[in-house]
Amino acid sequence: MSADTKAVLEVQGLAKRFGGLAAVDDLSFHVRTGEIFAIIGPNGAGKTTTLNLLSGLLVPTSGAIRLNGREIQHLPSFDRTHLGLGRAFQVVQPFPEMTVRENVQVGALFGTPGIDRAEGDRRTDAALERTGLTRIADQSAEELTLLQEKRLEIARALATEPTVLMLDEVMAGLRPGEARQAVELVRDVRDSGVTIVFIEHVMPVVRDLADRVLVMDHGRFLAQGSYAEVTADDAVIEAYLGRDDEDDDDQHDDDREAPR
Amino acid sequence: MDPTLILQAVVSGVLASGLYALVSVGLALAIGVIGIVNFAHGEFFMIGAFLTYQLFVSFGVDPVFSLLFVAPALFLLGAVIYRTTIQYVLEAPELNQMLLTFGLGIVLQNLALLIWGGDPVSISGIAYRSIGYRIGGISVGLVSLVSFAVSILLVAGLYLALSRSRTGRAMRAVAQNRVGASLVGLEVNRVYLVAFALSALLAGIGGVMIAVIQSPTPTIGLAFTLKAFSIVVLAGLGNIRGVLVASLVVALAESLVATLVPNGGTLSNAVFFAIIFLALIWRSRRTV
Amino acid sequence: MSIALRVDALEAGYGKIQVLWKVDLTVEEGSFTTVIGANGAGKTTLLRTISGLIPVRGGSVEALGRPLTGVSAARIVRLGVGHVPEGRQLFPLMTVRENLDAGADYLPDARSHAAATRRWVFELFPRLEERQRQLAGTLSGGERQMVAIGRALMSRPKLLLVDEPSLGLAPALVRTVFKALAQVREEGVTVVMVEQNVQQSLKLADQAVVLENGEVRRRGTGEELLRDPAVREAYLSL
Amino acid sequence: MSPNAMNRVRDLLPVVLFAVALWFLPDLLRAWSGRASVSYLSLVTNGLGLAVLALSWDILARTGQLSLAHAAFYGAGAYVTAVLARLDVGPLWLGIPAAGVFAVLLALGLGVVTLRLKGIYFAIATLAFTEVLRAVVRQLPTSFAGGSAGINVEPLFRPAFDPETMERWEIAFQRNEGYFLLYAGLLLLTIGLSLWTRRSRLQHAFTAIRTNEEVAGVMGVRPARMKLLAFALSSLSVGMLGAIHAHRVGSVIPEGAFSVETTVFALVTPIFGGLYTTLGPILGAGVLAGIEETLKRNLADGYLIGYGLVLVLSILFMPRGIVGMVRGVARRRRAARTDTPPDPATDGTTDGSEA
Amino acid sequence: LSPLTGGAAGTGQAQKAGFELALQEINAAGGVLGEPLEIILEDTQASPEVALAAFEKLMTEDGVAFVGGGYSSGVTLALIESLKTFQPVVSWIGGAVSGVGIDGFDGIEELLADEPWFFHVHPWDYHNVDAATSFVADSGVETVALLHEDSAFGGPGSAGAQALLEEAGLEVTLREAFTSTLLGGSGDFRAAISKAQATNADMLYWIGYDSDVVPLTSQVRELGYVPQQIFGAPPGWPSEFGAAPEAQCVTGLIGFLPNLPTEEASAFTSAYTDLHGTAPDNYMAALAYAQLWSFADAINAAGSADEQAVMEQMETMTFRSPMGDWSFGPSELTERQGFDADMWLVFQYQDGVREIVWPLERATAPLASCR
Ligand SMILES: Nc1ncnc2c1ncn2[C@@H]1O[C@H](COP(=O)(O)OP(=O)(O)OP(=O)(O)O)[C@@H](O)[C@H]1O
Ligand SMILES: Nc1ncnc2c1ncn2[C@@H]1O[C@H](COP(=O)(O)OP(=O)(O)OP(=O)(O)O)[C@@H](O)[C@H]1O
Ligand SMILES: [Mg+2]
Ligand SMILES: [Mg+2]
Repeated sequence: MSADTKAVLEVQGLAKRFGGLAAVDDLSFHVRTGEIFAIIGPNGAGKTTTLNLLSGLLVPTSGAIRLNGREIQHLPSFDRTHLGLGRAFQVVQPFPEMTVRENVQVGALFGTPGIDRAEGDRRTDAALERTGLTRIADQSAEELTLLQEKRLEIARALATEPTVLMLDEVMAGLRPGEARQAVELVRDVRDSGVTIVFIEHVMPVVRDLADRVLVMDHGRFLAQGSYAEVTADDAVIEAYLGRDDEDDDDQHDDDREAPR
Repeated sequence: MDPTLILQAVVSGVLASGLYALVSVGLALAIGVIGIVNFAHGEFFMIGAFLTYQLFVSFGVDPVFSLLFVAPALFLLGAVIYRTTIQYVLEAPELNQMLLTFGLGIVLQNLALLIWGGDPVSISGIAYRSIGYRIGGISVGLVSLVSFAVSILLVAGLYLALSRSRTGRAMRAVAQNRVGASLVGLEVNRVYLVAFALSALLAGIGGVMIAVIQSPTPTIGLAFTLKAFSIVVLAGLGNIRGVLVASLVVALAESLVATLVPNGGTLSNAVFFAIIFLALIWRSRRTV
Repeated sequence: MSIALRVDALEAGYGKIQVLWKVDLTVEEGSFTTVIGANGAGKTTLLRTISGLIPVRGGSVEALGRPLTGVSAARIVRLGVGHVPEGRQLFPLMTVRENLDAGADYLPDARSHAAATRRWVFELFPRLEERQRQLAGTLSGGERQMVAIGRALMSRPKLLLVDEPSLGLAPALVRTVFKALAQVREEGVTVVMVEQNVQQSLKLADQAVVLENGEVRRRGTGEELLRDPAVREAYLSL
Repeated sequence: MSPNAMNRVRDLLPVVLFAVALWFLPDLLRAWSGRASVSYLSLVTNGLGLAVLALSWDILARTGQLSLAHAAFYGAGAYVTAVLARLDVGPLWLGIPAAGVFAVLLALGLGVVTLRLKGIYFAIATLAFTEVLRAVVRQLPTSFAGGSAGINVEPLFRPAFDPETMERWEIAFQRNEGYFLLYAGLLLLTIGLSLWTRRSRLQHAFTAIRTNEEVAGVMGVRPARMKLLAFALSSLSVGMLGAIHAHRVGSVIPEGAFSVETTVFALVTPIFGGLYTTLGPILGAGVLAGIEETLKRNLADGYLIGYGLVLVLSILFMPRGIVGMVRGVARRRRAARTDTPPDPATDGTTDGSEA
Repeated sequence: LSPLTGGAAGTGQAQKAGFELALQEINAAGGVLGEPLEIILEDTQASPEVALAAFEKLMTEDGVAFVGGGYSSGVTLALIESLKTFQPVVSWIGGAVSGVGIDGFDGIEELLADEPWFFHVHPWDYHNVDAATSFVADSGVETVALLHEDSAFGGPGSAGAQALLEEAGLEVTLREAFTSTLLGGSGDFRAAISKAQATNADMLYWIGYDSDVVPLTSQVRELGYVPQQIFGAPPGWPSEFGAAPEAQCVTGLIGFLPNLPTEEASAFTSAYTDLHGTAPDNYMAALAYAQLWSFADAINAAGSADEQAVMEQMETMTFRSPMGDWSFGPSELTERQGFDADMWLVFQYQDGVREIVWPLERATAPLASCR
């Protein structure tokens, strides 16, 4: 793997145990600069745990994490953020006591050490603009729809101006139309030079977005490759997609409707 | 140092833990299980003590029997206080509950002051208070022994009730997720009412004990509230059995220090809180 | 065929915000109804109002032959209306097993069948059987969803309200869940389901409703709406 | 004008007015009520003291840390100045800044070890800390800290009496004026600190940490650093307050200096007035002190029953404290007039935390 | 100025009760200078800053000329500057910490001895110790174990006690401190008692508060420690304690007893009982009663409310009190000290009755041994 020089994020032999359970087990993969990298897998496969380990919310039992070649597995989460690792959560958790803008400001003002207020406000506005939240910027974060909450989740992460952005099931619960907007947003972010790592169960989204897909199962590496490759993989179908007659016509529907 | 002294210290310490457990178990239910931060818990306790006293002076009721009245009385008091006030701050942040219950505490304390005056009261003419059994140079106080036994029974009972019984699980459910609780068919408010009243009742039992072994004043409440809080927290919120262990640890330490150190009696509070402090810090460091 | 649920000119909301505007919905006993609609359309609010979690502001709700307006959520559950809520609403400090049992504990009839129902739930979600002793608070997103559904099933409801059950579930599991719900319906339980996964949910539906801005915009059988171009445009194309 | 500049004016104007008012208050009182102004000054001073305590506590609470250690900072301050005065090093007033510095160091020490504790666990740890500190002070050598008997503390002001030009009560007036101004200065300092945390980016950091420390960390906030900063800001004035108070009442004893009342009212007052705001704790202190004195003067025995009832009712009918209620009313007014949605900015600030 | 609420409310309420009785009698007897006497009660909450504001209120708003009541050294120290400023005629009951014998700490007597307007009613701490120790010396025991609470009340006192006892040729086998239940102690004195028991001293001499009486005495019995004497010097004793079995043979120091065999005493007791429905258990009531009467008498004798005249009368006059006649005279430092060691009585619970056993001239029964 280390043969690959353009790897922005490298994970080696990563493991996390909770008591008897190995939530993540000897997991290795790497993410290339500028790509969109998807992690999929059955429920409880260890995807969110992996993200928590990457963003420093959990301390790995063993293994190494490198960001731009630098070992970060021992750093606290804010240091990783300062080094350019941004993250949006699966269970959306905005700061309810703040307005939408203030929420984003947190990321903008503290995401990079020592930036001044003006720059912070610039980044805030940029992130709000990008996620289409400008209109409701002064609403309290308490009264948001799921969609708005998800956007806020992304906006906050963007405001930290990350080089790698990690998204955990941000599409879940969005109806197709909205999902399409979200897909556009992610692409657009990537095109602005941010590497993307995302977890998703909504396969069409994975299909449309992912350059490469990592499949996890029981905390371990199951398969890796392009969307086409992994979805053709029997092990993956067995563990994740499931074999089902409806399955195909689902795919067909989606294929037909998919914007090309 | 005389070994029997040390042995005596151990015995006294173990027995003394009974009182701490009695004081704390009700609070453990209120804050640890139901999640209501009750700063007036010590006042329930104080009221229990003065009711016992009043029953004694007015009707010569022996504290042992006044339990039969005091316990229900405090259950009622708890229920009333819940309906009139607590009920409205369930959703409110912890701090609001603190202010509310602290206010209640002031009211109860000064009511008691008005009714019973500020002097310590004592229940006279009960023989068992000063009975001690001597076993090989070690003396075992009857009352301490009983309170120890009672506290163990209460804690064990409460623990079983909460983990095994349906009502017990209902209390935990309601505390952990109100919406979820009503979606499994629980009348959230009624469950809380019972739980809170029950915690008052438990405090009342402790109050009876205090009325027997000490001479309470209306102002004892807060001190007991704080000690009870400390024990509950040391035990770990929601950990009923832990209350016994925590009480045992602090009581034993107090007793040993008081015996082994000259003037150690003056250190009892320091020891108590030092243990709490260090234990909390240590625990917080250990867990990641 | 009798009526399991009748919602009549229902109005509801939060504080100053009115969310539902005169929503009508009639569900026949034993049928399967799917409600689709944009985010914020009011689907969740509709379910929460039916199960008494938020008050009815106007109109009326009647289920299983009884008026529900003004009845407490707890009573409504005991009347036989189960609800898999948005956001799962589990008991984080209880084990998976305790969470499931809680579903049956407070309904005498369900309690007597608890063991059997639990076995069935474990058949639906084997992972839950593996994780019986784990605290619900530490479960993965999907596992929580399984527990939420399982808990509702434990109450052996006659009318089951399900809010976006497929949310966060792996594709294979989504189908399992939908199969399970179909099966539940086969056993005579009336199901009202809110879904974003239109493709599969509409397939199950005898009746489908499109909710937009708190008003019913379209009705029909699942198949009809699946063929409806407007619906396809709005909810299927990706 | 940039929003920040606007804020700055919006903050500073009332503060300046408040300062001016405080500056003239003694003479106004005197002109209005003559000799009675002596006791009024003492009462107002007590109120100011409560305000300093409450506002300082609130600053720390903004990071979600519910301190029961403010009696420790207060008592430590009192003892620092008392011991310095007794050892007779430097001028008397030196004890006050020294007390402030010492309190900050103490707070930082406590802050470091309690960093990982949350909610009630944190609260009890800090309470225990206070109790232990009291015991330690008692055990210190009597020659040094006076043991249980305590230490006498020299008054800061001994106005000279000149029978020609003044009446006796004017001595008391001048003395009280002196303490009043010290307390007032201390309150202004605290207000300054508070406004700084509210208007700078600290506001975001503190609120974020209070709501969800983990997420705050992922947003790049350094929780540990911020919490310690809050500890320092929150203890400075309280340490000095304890010191000045010691001079005012002429002695320190362990029970008094580290009293549970101090701890409790440090937290009760801001909740009553309105949490996480600058105005709230100050209003709370004023109103509570006022209510207590009024009840005391008008009811006989059991006036504290009334006081307790006030607290109970306040939380039932003003769950967000005085400030929260006022803002609520104002918002409803606005909503009634125009149909613009409520301004959530004011909303968030008084929102309770889940501790 | 009395602590009507808070931790010292017991004392304050007792003082209040005493004042009310005296006031009633004084005005029944024609008041002062023909006018009905008027008193203003201010609550100090036993808190320095509250007391300060309250005192200044009396001085400025109410224009009071004569100040009575008084309790707690902390409060008294807080008032000193202000007292010196206004210099009303102050007759102060409590604040017994003279400061004499505590180096490095200035007590009340040391600070106010030379103020002509400061009259102190309650005996000073060294008076108490003096009385207690001379009783111990007379009681015929040879060895004494001394247990004391460690706040400003029992700490300094015990040191003096030990010195005097050893002077008197007794052996102090143990001096051990504890934390009073009143100040948040756990109320478990077994450790201290066991230590005393181990020295097997003839007398257990303890200095603590009212609320320590019951736990301490009962634990002594529980541990099977049977000294000749169990002697305590708390400010007061819990009501009805006499009826408790562990009270038997317990001796205690007290300022006033309802069954004092003098007609002043019985008159006061009956009048008090008529007014308040209970017997005057707390001797602070008797002191407050005496204090108010002394003001009234002095003012009437002076024939005017002129402060100088009244102060002269107070210095010279002899007053009546439930404890017998008294007047202000010299003590260690001041010339205006009211009661002294002679005020103190030692009683012993004998079959539920508090028999006076010391000083012998006032005794109602001989001292019995517990053994
Ligand atoms: N604190 C914990 N204690 C015990 N087990 C845990 C803990 N956190 C996670 N787990 C377990 O680790 C496994 C991986 O969890 P994780 O949240 O990473 O799954 P996931 O891949 O994100 O699943 P989903 O797609 O449903 O979100 C799950 O089985 C979960 O139950
Ligand atoms: N607790 C609340 N307080 C205030 N407004 C709320 C609350 N919950 C929901 N709303 C508002 O009510 C409207 C409908 O919300 P609801 O959750 O019913 O929509 P939904 O159809 O379920 O959307 P989703 O698909 O995101 O679940 C939304 O605009 C939302 O902002
Ligand atoms: Mg996940
Ligand atoms: Mg919804």
